[in-house]
Amino acid sequence: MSVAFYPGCSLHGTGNDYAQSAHAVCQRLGLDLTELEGWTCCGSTPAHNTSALLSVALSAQNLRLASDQQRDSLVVACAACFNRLRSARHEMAHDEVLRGRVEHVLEAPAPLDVRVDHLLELLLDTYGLDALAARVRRPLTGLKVACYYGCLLVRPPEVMAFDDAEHPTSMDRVLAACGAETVDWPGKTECCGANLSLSRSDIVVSLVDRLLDQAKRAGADVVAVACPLCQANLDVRQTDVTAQTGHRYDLPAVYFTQLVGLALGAGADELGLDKSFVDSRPTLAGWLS
Amino acid sequence: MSTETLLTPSAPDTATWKPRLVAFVCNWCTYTGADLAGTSRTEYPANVRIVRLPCSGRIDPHFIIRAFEQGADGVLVSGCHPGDCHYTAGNYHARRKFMVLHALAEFLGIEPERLQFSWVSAAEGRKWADVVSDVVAGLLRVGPVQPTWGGAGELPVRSLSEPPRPVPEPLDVVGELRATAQRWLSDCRVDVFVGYGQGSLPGRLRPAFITSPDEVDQLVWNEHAVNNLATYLTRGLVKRHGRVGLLVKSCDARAVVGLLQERQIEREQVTLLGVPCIGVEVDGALAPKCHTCDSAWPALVDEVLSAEVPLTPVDGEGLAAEIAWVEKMSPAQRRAWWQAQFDRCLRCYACRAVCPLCYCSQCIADQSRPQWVSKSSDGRGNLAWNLVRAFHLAGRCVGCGECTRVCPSNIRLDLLNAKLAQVVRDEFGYVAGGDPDLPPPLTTYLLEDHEEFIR
Amino acid sequence: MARIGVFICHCGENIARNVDVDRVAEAAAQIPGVAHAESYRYMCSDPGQRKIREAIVAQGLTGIVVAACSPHMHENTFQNAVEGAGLNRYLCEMANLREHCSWVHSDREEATSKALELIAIMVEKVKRNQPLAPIRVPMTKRALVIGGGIAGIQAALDIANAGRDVVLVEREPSIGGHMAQLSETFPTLDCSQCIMTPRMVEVKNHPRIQLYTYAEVEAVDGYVGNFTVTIRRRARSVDESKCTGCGACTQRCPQKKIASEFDAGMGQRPAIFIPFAQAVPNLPVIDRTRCTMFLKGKCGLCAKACPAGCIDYEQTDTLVTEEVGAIVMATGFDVQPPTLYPEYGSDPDIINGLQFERLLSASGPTAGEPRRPSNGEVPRSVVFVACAGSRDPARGVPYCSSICCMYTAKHALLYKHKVHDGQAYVFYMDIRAAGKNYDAFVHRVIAEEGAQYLRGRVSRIYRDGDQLVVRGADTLSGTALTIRADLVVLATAVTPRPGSDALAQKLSVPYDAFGFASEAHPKLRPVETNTAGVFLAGTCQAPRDIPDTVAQAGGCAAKVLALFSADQLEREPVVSRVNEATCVACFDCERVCPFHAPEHRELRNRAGDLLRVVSHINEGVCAGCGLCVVTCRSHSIDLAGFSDEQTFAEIGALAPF
Amino acid sequence: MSPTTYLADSAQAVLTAILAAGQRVVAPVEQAGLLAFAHVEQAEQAQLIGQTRASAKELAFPRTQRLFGYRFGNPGVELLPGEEPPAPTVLFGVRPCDAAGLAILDGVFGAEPADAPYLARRARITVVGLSCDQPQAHCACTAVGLSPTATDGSDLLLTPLAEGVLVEVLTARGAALVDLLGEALRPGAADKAEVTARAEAAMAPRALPAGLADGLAAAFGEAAWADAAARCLGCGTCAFVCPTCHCFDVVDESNLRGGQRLRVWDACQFGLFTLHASGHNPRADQAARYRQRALHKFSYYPRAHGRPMCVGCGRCVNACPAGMDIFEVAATAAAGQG
Amino acid sequence: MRTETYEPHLMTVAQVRDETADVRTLRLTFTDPALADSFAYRAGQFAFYSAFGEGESVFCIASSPTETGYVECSFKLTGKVTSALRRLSEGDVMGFRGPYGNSFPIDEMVGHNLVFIGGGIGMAPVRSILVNCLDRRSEFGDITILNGARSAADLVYRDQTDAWTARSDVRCVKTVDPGGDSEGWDGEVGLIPHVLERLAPTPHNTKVVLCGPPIMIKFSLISLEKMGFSGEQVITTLENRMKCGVGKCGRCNIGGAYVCCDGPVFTAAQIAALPQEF
Repeated sequence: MSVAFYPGCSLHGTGNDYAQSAHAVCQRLGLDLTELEGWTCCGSTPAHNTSALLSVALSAQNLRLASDQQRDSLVVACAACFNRLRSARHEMAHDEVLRGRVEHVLEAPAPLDVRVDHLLELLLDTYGLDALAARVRRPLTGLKVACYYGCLLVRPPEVMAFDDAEHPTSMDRVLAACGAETVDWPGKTECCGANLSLSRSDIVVSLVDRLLDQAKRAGADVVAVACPLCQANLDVRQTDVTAQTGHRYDLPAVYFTQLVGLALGAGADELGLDKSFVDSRPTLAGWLS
Repeated sequence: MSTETLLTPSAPDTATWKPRLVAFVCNWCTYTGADLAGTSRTEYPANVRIVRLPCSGRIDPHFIIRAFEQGADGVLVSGCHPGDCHYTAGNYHARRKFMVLHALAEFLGIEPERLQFSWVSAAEGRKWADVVSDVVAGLLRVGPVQPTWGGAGELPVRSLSEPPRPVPEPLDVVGELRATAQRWLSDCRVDVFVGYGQGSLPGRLRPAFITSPDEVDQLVWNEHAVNNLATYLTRGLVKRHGRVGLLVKSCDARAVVGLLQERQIEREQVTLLGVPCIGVEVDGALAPKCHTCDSAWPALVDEVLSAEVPLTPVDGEGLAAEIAWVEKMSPAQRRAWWQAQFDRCLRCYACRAVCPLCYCSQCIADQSRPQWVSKSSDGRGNLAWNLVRAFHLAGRCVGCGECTRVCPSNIRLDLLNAKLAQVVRDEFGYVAGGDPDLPPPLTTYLLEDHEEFIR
Repeated sequence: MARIGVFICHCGENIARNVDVDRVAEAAAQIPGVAHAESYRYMCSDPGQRKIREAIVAQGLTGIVVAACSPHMHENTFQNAVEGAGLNRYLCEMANLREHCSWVHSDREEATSKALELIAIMVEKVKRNQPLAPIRVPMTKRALVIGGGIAGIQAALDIANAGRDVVLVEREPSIGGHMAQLSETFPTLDCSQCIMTPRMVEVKNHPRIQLYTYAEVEAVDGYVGNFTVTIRRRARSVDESKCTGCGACTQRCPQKKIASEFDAGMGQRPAIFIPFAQAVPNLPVIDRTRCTMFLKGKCGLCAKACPAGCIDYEQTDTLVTEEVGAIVMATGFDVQPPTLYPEYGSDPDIINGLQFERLLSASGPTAGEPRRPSNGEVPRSVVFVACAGSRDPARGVPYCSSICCMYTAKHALLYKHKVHDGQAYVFYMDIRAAGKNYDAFVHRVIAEEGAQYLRGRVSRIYRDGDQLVVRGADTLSGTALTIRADLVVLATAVTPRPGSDALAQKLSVPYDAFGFASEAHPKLRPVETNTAGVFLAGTCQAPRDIPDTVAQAGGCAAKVLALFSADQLEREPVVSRVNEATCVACFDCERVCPFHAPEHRELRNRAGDLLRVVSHINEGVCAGCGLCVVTCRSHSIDLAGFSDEQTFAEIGALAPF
Repeated sequence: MSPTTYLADSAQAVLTAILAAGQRVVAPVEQAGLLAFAHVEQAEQAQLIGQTRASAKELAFPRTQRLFGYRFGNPGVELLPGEEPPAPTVLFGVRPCDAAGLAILDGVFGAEPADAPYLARRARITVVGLSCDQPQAHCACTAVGLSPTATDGSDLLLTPLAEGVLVEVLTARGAALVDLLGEALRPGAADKAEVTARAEAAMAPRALPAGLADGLAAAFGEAAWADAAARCLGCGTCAFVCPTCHCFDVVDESNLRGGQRLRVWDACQFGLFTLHASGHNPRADQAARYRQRALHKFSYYPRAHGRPMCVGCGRCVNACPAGMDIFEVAATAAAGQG
Repeated sequence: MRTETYEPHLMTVAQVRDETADVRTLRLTFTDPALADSFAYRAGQFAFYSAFGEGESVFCIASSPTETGYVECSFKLTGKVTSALRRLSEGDVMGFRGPYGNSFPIDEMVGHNLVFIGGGIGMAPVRSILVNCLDRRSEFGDITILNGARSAADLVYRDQTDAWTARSDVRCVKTVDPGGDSEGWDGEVGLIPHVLERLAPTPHNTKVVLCGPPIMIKFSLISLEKMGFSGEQVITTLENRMKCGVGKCGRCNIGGAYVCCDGPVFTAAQIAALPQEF
């Protein structure tokens, strides 16, 4: 199987620690994570708020590229891009009229031959947990992780078909394979406020407050995420939470890839652990040596 | 020299042609589903004619062949969804038969549009209408059946199979063979020993029936020992003589397995003498079946002749290569290729006579109520006969290749048989002639049998 | 040629609107073999049927084609009419001009020519029809009822009270089923055990009922009127003939902390136990999987305690065979465990409705006082969640479990009655209260008892300290809710009893994707199955409440009794027959037949020497599917009514499109 | 009176001339690895070496032949004509054994009451025989009184010489064909005895014992037939490749509209061949059926017509799936009697 | 000689009579009146009867040449064609081709005493020659008729048998196999050879016409021989499967004799000389 990596805008920007750690992990596992040549925006929020066709067509264009480059699958790390790409594929497969319009725009057949996989799925299904566990150098034994999936990975379930939409365990299983102890907590798929971060930061603060509270109560040392925006909200907004509510958590929000990378033996710099507001390095010190 | 026939529909006038679709449906689900389409006033094309049968398990592949003979452009077969069968399992059994039929039709170059399968429940009036519309649309796409096949241009008559291989020196087992036969007959372990004797033409062997220990010197063994002697087990041998001693190659032994499985012989009636075989000769070269044979040693035998068997690697693709070659043709070419084959059929039934698994006391080709297979040795009758023969051997043929060896018209029956054996192996995980205690694959089913070909 | 009569129905305007019936009649008269063709406004009316009868007599017709509606609608009608004129009823066929033609094709020209062809097809078929006579088979007028819950008990009593013997088989050590576990029943709030126990006793004492408890149906052979049933009586390890049910043994048992099945895990029992106080029979049974004697080979305390000496550790399962003529399947239901949704977590204080019944029952582990399993305290706040698994095609089951709305309302009410200051919340999707007085009951619970009904789903439940946090939505107010609760009761989905699918296979009864046994017709034959002589009562067929179950069980009894009212059984003669002359005895027919109809028949000459063994189809068992016919390579089997020759003739008529 | 013999360059040249004269020609061609009689349009298509797998009888006695048709009315039945015989045809390159086979069939079908459908086809066939210079291992024409250059049944017979080919004109139909060929043929004569002798010498020695017809008749009741026929599997190959076998079945094929009555080949080795509707079968086992075949060819027919109903082509021996050899069986059976 | 050897004449079914549950007699008239006038046959000859769409069957002509204007056949339900023939009703059209074969040597029978023995459907050819002889009654000596069947229900031509019994110039007996009699049976009970021995016809100057199933023929011949009849005095018919009627299709031969051309009528002496394969 031949895959191409779709980074999306975030991973080339604010979330480049996600990209960095994803590459570090894949390199250590021997997985080829070559970027899709000539990728463009997935359509993301701006497009699908303006034109349904545009939002699908942008994703379709990337799938088209993958198809042209003889890729079987497009691997995505960003939850939002993943959501867009998979939705677009789903819509084209189920709406003949839309497919026709997209084909008209693309001037090519709809690229339904390319799958869209999340990085987690790549590790779980393609690589396999047993194989992953076998590569672990520094088991994360004793590290309590609250896996946070957010909304976009799993919803809407009939489109995303990713894990159990209400009670996903993919990330838990991946991190458990790395030796971490994942905690059962109620916040897994709650909303972080997403891009209301800019327009209604009060909402984001209250949501993040609750998430951090729940994670803390469940005994988590870190929160693991799979989305650049989630990471940003959970990380950056902690100071606002403290300011507005007086609650202080100091709970690092890290990408799951950073934890996996850690277990595989990668160093803090290689994983971009220095990039977050709430420094995770003290918490993770035991595994960083 | 085919006969013009009044019954073959004349070439359709393409201007006025409307597809003729015959639907064989079960009474409980699809027929009722079609009723529901009626009560819901769901419009669909008028090209379909329904033949009602109790169950999809009652839909005989011969009905489908017959419908095409009678000028249908397409056939739709429809029953209850898995699990819904009024008779609990009729559709599961039917599904296996349809799977084989579907593969056979495709292999013969019948366009997939012409033979369609669906599950339509009593509640799916809408689906019935959709399926009919869709199938009719498909027929409009492929157009009328051409009354005489062809139009595919020049076709090679010989396939591009693997190059002929030389026949290895036969193993020297004659002495031990004669001694064993003599011992069995002297000890009254068997009443007749069936092996090979010298034929009347140079370089030919033929079956020999030895009833006295004094006659064992008639027995010989070499690369010309082609006949599958297991065939004689169901041809009155036991009745005439009693206990039979039979010389079997590994392919022959597989046929014995089939006969045991289908309860045509009792194990204790037959004493099997296995002969290690490294290949027999057909048409001056190693028989195609031997290219892929992976065992010189027959299974199931009571005794086996000793010989040092040279290692012969199984590296050939044998018939698989030729099947792939046929499958590479376009459907129209395939159809024309097979048409040319079947046109040559004389209906001598030598294929049936030599087949160890064709043991019916009255073959359906010889039955007249109804006339399953047209007696006429023209396109229709020959097509039906060759399809029926192949279908009846699906999951049963052990690949001894005798039918093809004896065909006076060189029809590639072995390709049909081998193709269906492939289907049965790939779809049902079954290889004929292995375990006598397994049920034949078309008499059983699995809930999870594939049904991608069914709408 | 044959003399076929063709009768074309206008069906008022239903057919005549899109089919030119006059032209069809005219053209049908030209079909070879048709001696008479006419059309009429309503063929199924009395005058229409009279036309058929008169034509048969006047024209000497040998076969009839009625071109009208679906045979599923009126085949019987016209077969009767034909029979009335002295012609065998199986010489009548129907061409479906309405459902399959006039109603689905609006082009009058096309519909008319199709109509004519549909008629031609049936004319060709009916020419080959053979007169058939109904098949008569003898009958054992004794019924088997499988399952001793309310459905089985009701069916057994109804049949036995009508004077027929009944064999009742129950898998558990006692009859009573789920109804015996319930506290009070909606909407009348009668005490479930008070109305159930007398029936159980009646069963035990009924002279016509043979009761086997702690027993299972092992095998079913035969066919309607003539079933042979093998029943496995599991070893109780207690000699039933001597035991008085004093209970001394159960008190001495050292194992006391086994979760009680009867109490749905809310209470405990010893390894030798009587399931509950009112059990019928009131006999102990040793749970060999938990008994120290069986696990470690020593103990024997119960044997020492037993004054009658009836503990028998060596007892083995026994097989008994019963001959019966009809079978009622009443295997009942289960409810899903309260752990279906992982986001609800698994917490001792999250229980299902059946467990709550036991907490509410006066005979239950808390003597009817609702208490939290985690700490035994009385819950001050209880959240009830309806549709916890039901009507959720994605993660649960798609169907409605039918009883949850009502029992949840009852639970809320009973809880409020017992904990006056407690708060009951009910999350629901919508309220289905279609039974008699049901809606009023729910209204009473909401309006008078103060249960707080919240229309919405619960998204998550998690423990916070001593309490559970229930998060959900109230879709009427559009708000997200967070409720702190002491106890959560999930109305989990009703599912068939485990093992009922295996039993259905033994009985050759189809079942749906969820394991509910399938009735023969959803409207008109709701208690029959497609296997003649096997009937369905209660929740093994679909979720339903007690009154419906009792009514259906009564219906089963009526069907059984009607079956038994004749001395011989008449069956449709659409059965397979073997041509013994050409049968080669491969017995592939035997391998494929879902009903075990093919038998081995020995052919002997006059001297009695065995010539051959051939297949023989038992007409009493054959359901007429025709699977054997298609499987038979030598075509030595044919199916009456749908013979190969008939079908070939139909196909032959397809040509002149 | 035209000459009775001509010379030509080669058989191929004669064929070229026949085609050039606008005649429809059926000749041996290679199909799917075997020789078969088929329509040819160019002389090069014809393969004039060896023996066809099936005999030449099919053109006159096709595998399937419509005797007549009918259309159903209501009431009544309308009869429709039988097959239109094919256009006049030159059957070219027929070996002497096959040509002799046609002569035997002519006798059978021509005997009163004559068989109209056969005669209608046969009347349109001109047989151009081709002497055999390379006999096969299974050839046995000399055993039945024929030779590799026999003229029986041919209208013209071509015999390849060391150089060129001898053309014998044997019938008026042959002469009529010669008239169309112009300069391809030169009047002339040659002795074919040497050709005959060379071909006969190349044949495996096979002979039938004297008095075979009577010997076989006397052996009718012998139990040895069961042993002799033990190998026979009861297929129709021998009959269907035989130039003289002429058994047939008559069947109807029909649908709602009408149908046709067909004549199709049948074979005496099939168990159903003589089966009565009552279930009784006069030839109940393969031994009886094989005996019928042997006796029909070598006893019943010779006693009535003075020659065996066999032309010695050996096809049945060659094609038999089980290695049956009718010459061997017949000779053994007759000898066993003596 | 017809040019189309195998093409049948079209006939109209003029009458349908059920002889037994499975034996039916059809009376056929020519649709072409010219043919009706020219058509001639002799007792003992047979013909092919077509059910169009299903095929042809062979039966003897059961009517007598003296019964003009129609031909009759009687047949037993055995298979595809006979079932199709049974579907015919009066006025329907079927096919007929014939007559074929030799015939009973009526001229040689003149002046002799005659014994007619028919078993089951074998009574059909007997009836043809019998009626022929009865219509020329004065040319023959004593006439004895024995019509036998397995059971009373299987006895064919029952009304005619009763009419022959009523005649004073013939001796007519009907019999059924032991156990085959039913209530109201007024004939003999016994196997045909036994009843024949009880009737004890004289062999002197007598010809016997004997038709029926092979087993009955076999034992009747033994009885006749015992009574002093020679093979030349006994005339019977053979049946074999046939498809053409004209000696081509190759299946009806017994040794060198073709039943369709050399038969179907043979004397017992002729049959004894044939290979025993029938």
